[in-house]
Amino acid sequence: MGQTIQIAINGEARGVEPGATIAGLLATLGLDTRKVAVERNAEIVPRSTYASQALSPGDQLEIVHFIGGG
Amino acid sequence: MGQTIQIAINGEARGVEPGATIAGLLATLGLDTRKVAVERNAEIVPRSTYASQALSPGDQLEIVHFIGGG
Amino acid sequence: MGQTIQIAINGEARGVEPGATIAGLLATLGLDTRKVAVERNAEIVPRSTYASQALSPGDQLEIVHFIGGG
Amino acid sequence: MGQTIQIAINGEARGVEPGATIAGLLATLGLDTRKVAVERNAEIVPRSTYASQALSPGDQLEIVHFIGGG
Amino acid sequence: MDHVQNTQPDMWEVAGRRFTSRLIVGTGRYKDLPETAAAIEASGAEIVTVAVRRVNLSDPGAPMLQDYVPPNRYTYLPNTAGCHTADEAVRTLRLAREAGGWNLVKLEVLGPPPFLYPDMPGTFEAAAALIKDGFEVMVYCADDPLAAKRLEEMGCVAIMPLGAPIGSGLGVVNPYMIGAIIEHATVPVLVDAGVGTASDAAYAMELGCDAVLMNSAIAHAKNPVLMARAMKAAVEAGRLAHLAGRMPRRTTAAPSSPMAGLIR
Amino acid sequence: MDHVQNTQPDMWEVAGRRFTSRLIVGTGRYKDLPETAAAIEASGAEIVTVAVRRVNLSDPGAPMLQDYVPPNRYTYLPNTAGCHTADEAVRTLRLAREAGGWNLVKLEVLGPPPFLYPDMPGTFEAAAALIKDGFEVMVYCADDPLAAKRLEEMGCVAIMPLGAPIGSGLGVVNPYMIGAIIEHATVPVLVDAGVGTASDAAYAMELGCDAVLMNSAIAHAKNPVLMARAMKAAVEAGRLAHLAGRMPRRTTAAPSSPMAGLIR
Amino acid sequence: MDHVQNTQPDMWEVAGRRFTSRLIVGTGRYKDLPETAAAIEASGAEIVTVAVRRVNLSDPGAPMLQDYVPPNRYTYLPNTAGCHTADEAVRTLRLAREAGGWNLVKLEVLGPPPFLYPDMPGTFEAAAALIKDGFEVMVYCADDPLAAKRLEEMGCVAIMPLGAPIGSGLGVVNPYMIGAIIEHATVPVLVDAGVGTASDAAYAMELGCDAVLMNSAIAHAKNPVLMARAMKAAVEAGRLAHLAGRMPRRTTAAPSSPMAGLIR
Amino acid sequence: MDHVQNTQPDMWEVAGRRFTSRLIVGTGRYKDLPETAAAIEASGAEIVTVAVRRVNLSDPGAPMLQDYVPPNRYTYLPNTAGCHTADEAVRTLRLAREAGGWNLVKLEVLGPPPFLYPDMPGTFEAAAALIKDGFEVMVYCADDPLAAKRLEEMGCVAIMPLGAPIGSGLGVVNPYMIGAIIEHATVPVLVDAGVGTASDAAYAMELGCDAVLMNSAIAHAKNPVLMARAMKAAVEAGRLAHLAGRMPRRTTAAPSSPMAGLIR
Repeated sequence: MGQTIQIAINGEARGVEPGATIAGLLATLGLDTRKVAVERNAEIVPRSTYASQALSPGDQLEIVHFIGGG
Repeated sequence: MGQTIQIAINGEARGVEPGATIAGLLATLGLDTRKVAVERNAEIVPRSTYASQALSPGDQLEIVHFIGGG
Repeated sequence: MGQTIQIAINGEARGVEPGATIAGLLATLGLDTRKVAVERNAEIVPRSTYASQALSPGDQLEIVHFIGGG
Repeated sequence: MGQTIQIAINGEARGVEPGATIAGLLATLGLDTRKVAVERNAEIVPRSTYASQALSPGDQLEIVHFIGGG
Repeated sequence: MDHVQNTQPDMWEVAGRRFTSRLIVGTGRYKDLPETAAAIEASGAEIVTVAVRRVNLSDPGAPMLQDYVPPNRYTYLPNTAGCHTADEAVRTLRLAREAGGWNLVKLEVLGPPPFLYPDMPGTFEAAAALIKDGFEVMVYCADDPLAAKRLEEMGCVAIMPLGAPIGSGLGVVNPYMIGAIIEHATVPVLVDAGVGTASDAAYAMELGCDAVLMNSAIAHAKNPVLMARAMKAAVEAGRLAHLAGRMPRRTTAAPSSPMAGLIR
Repeated sequence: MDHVQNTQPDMWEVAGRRFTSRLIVGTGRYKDLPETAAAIEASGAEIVTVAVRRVNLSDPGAPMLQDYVPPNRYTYLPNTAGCHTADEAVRTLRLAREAGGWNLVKLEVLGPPPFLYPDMPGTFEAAAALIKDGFEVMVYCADDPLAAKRLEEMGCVAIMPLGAPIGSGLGVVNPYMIGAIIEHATVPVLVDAGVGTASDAAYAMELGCDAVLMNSAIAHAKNPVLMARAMKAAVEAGRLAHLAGRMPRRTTAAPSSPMAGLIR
Repeated sequence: MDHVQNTQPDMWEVAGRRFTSRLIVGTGRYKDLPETAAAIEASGAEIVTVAVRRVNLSDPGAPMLQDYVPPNRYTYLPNTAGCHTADEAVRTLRLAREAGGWNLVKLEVLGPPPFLYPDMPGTFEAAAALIKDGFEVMVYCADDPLAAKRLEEMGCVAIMPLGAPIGSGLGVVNPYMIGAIIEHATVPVLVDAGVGTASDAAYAMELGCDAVLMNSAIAHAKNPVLMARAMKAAVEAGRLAHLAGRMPRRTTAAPSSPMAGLIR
Repeated sequence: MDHVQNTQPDMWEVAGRRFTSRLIVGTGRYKDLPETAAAIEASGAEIVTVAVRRVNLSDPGAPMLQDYVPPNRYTYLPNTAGCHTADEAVRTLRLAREAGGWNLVKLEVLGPPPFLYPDMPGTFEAAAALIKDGFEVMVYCADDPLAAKRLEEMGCVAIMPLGAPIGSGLGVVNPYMIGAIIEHATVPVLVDAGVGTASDAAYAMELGCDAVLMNSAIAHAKNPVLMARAMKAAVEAGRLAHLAGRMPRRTTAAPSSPMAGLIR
């Protein structure tokens, strides 16, 4: 019955369940929370708050990790 | 009979006649107006105004010319 | 109607008239004697003797000149 | 009771007993035969022959060893 | 030098951390992650630079750098490669801090291709913001002794001038200015970028650098693992030569064997 | 390179003898014999050059090189330092052979000071006589690729061109000709003389030399033992870099982190 | 190049002025004013840099530069030597403009001894103020291609990176970055500072500089007038070589005489 | 230097002939004879090297070098390019003497490609034969100071060591040995071969050479006539700089404007 809300992750439009949290999103995406970092609307999201932060329509998320670089 | 007024030229204290102008000062100093430039209290003094600018107590003058430099 | 004698000039076999001299040969070849030098059987031939030196069968001649070189 | 015979060792004049051998000389000089080499009148003296070679008047000996060098 | 002679380890320190290896290596440009891991192990490096990039959402299970280059074994030094403004660099390193939990970072604000030359005004701006935000900043910069001194005075924990453009392999092109920076610095100085082969790394260390940072010289060698071993030895060689104090140069010869005692 | 990758030792061979260390060191110019011994041990050298000189008759009991640098541990390579004619060199090495019992020698026929440049006609003459007499000749020579080839064809077992004048510390001044000699040689090529510091030794090995020979760079360093360690590492570094194959040089930059996945 | 081949003069232009000589010389450091005049005349320079200093009030009649180096014959380029802040530089050049009546100036904001390295933030600040105030600014700067581009975009009329520190005589130490600046510039690029001898000046011009600026190389030569002649020729040589296009380098030989027609 | 200061011409002398130009140019490798003539005229050379080759019997009327480079205007210096033995060189120069009537020659006995390095034993043999036969020999040789001295003692009238292999354009690779040869020579020393561009020629002259000999650097430039002008100026520049005496090098800065009298 709930329609999805629209957000952007790493520049791509995505729909998520209303009330979904960042923790939930990461789980859905199959990402290990210990190996990524999240920026929401240009603000760092502390890992400790992933479970408490519900996503809002129009949220711009950046989800990053470490890769090889010089 | 007028007592002199105190100014500084190139960092040295000097006394000049009251009412003396920059043109007069340069003449007194034996300097060729075409070969020097004058700064008064950190402001450039246009050559055309030397004759009309009277010195005031406490004036800070810089009188410069070109020398060899690399 | 004398038959020719065989010599080598700059490594090429040539036939020349019996009794032909080096001077004659150079003239036949269209070479300016002042611009070339001649070696006969590994010996320098002085220019002054071109006219007097008759060619012999089997003579090995080198005829050289100057060209551009570094 | 024989007077000494004169030889040169490494450029220095020396007197040695008549009949002295190279082995004897080296012993007299306190040199370890295993650490030196001997040249007699510009000829190498094989170590094996030290004991059998008697010195003769006028012999020129070079006695060398290894030292630090680059 | 005493500590070296009496065989105590010759360590260096940055931001309160002590390291034995004076070779910092990048983790980019390798054929694959196993080669990355093998080359880094061969290099003996204790610090590795890493980049921060978006997770690939379409393949979240892909093998990750951490699985091959464990952060509990190597000190990760997040960089800002690809950042051309101070803002990008600061955002990137804040994410890095959150992802890794450490605040020792490599700042590089780069100009455009084809030189990727350090953007010094952008670097100053980013360094100020990062230091204010509690980061410990190892900073990539031009071989400009004034800029180096300012970055040190701002609080950067290491000054890392380029030897030559990133990935050029031209070596240390201006030893005079690198030497000038070293001479006047009170924090570690590292040559970062430009090293192409082992003798370049040894030369940088002979100039008095505290360490050398490189990536392409190893990753782009025909055999990266062998070159990593070469660089490990080269950095040690250059460090030891610096400590030992080289012989003077002379344009004429000096015999190395005694002239006395020659046979005649 | 395979033997390196599959971790078999990377050895080199001269006159049928195989060696692991690619650093040959001289034993001259040290403060004293204990320093000589310590520096040589630190260098890891397996071959050392030694000079042949008259015994000091006035002090026959003086300490001797052999007591500090045991010939049963190090391969002694007698040299002809100080010899300015072929005859002197041949006589000297015949004495060396008798003293030591070995026939692997270093031939150097030198011109006068201040350059002590190799006397090539004298060197050819001495090499011919020595080879005829059964010596195995490692020959010091000019960086002349024709002369090097002739010495090889005469039967010399190693070609050792100068990098720069003996004791000058100028490094490898003409890498083109050293490279030319290496490219065309079928016997080992060593840079002998000229190395001043670690990066010079690494560079010589990167050119493809089989080994490097030096004395002053170690003995005249402020701390010879440390420099000996530096040179050991430098020669290994240069050798590994040569085997690894360096990255190409370019005058512009190439990023070492991926451009994809940057945050926006 | 056409204009050169058809023998029209090869001129260069800065701030709308055209010049034939590509050598700009300083007027400092000479033994006396007659030597200054003689050296400058020998150099063929059309532009000379001059310093602005306080008049010596105790000796107002002392001989003056203008009497020996007439401003109606040479274009005076006032500099800001000795200025370590943007304010000092701007004040100094405003005085210069009033004294001379021209607005083409050389801006240099220098860091402290012993390097006197260009202070780039101060240089940007001063350049902005001077351009706003109507000056035509030829700017001394670091060999930093990004900074050079920004100075050009701000409106500087010539970019003058250092070849090496002022008065060092080390030549053009980083030809890669000087080349990078030239390649991307749309205003004249001059190497300023570092040239030590004629071949350095020729080399700078071969890199593609529009002109070269020097002082110490001439004034500190044993014979300044001869060196001035040398530099005149060297700058012309380097310019012509740049226009001519040098032969390619190769590490092997190529015969310069034909192989055909040899005697046998 | 006096003769220079009092403006008498700065000439050099070889085999009793005096010349003003210190640039000797080859006549090979040009597009055609008109280009040869134009480039040589632009170079200002007074001496040109020429090769001796078989007349082309199939085209005896072909244009000849003499018609474009008149021997009555230029001193022809016949060379032995292509000769790999002493005999070939001697035969070639005897023919040259007969063809031209002069006995000043350039001897070069070359090794095989790809280096064409001077064959020194062959060179000694040929030089001895030529001198005995009355030739005045300018000799191409290795940068070997001993060989150079011997060639001088044999009676060669000029010593011409290579700067780098013929046609390589690598410049003067070993300035130390060229300097050593100059320092000890009592006959003219010329750098022959290796010069690639103007700064190389200036540098060779700064080392103290009496003159420079080149061919490919001019003939293989994109525009040979312009490069010939460049080389003329470069040789003059280097000569003047040598006479003038360069400033000392220093690794720190020295201001070129007075520090006194700055405004405050």
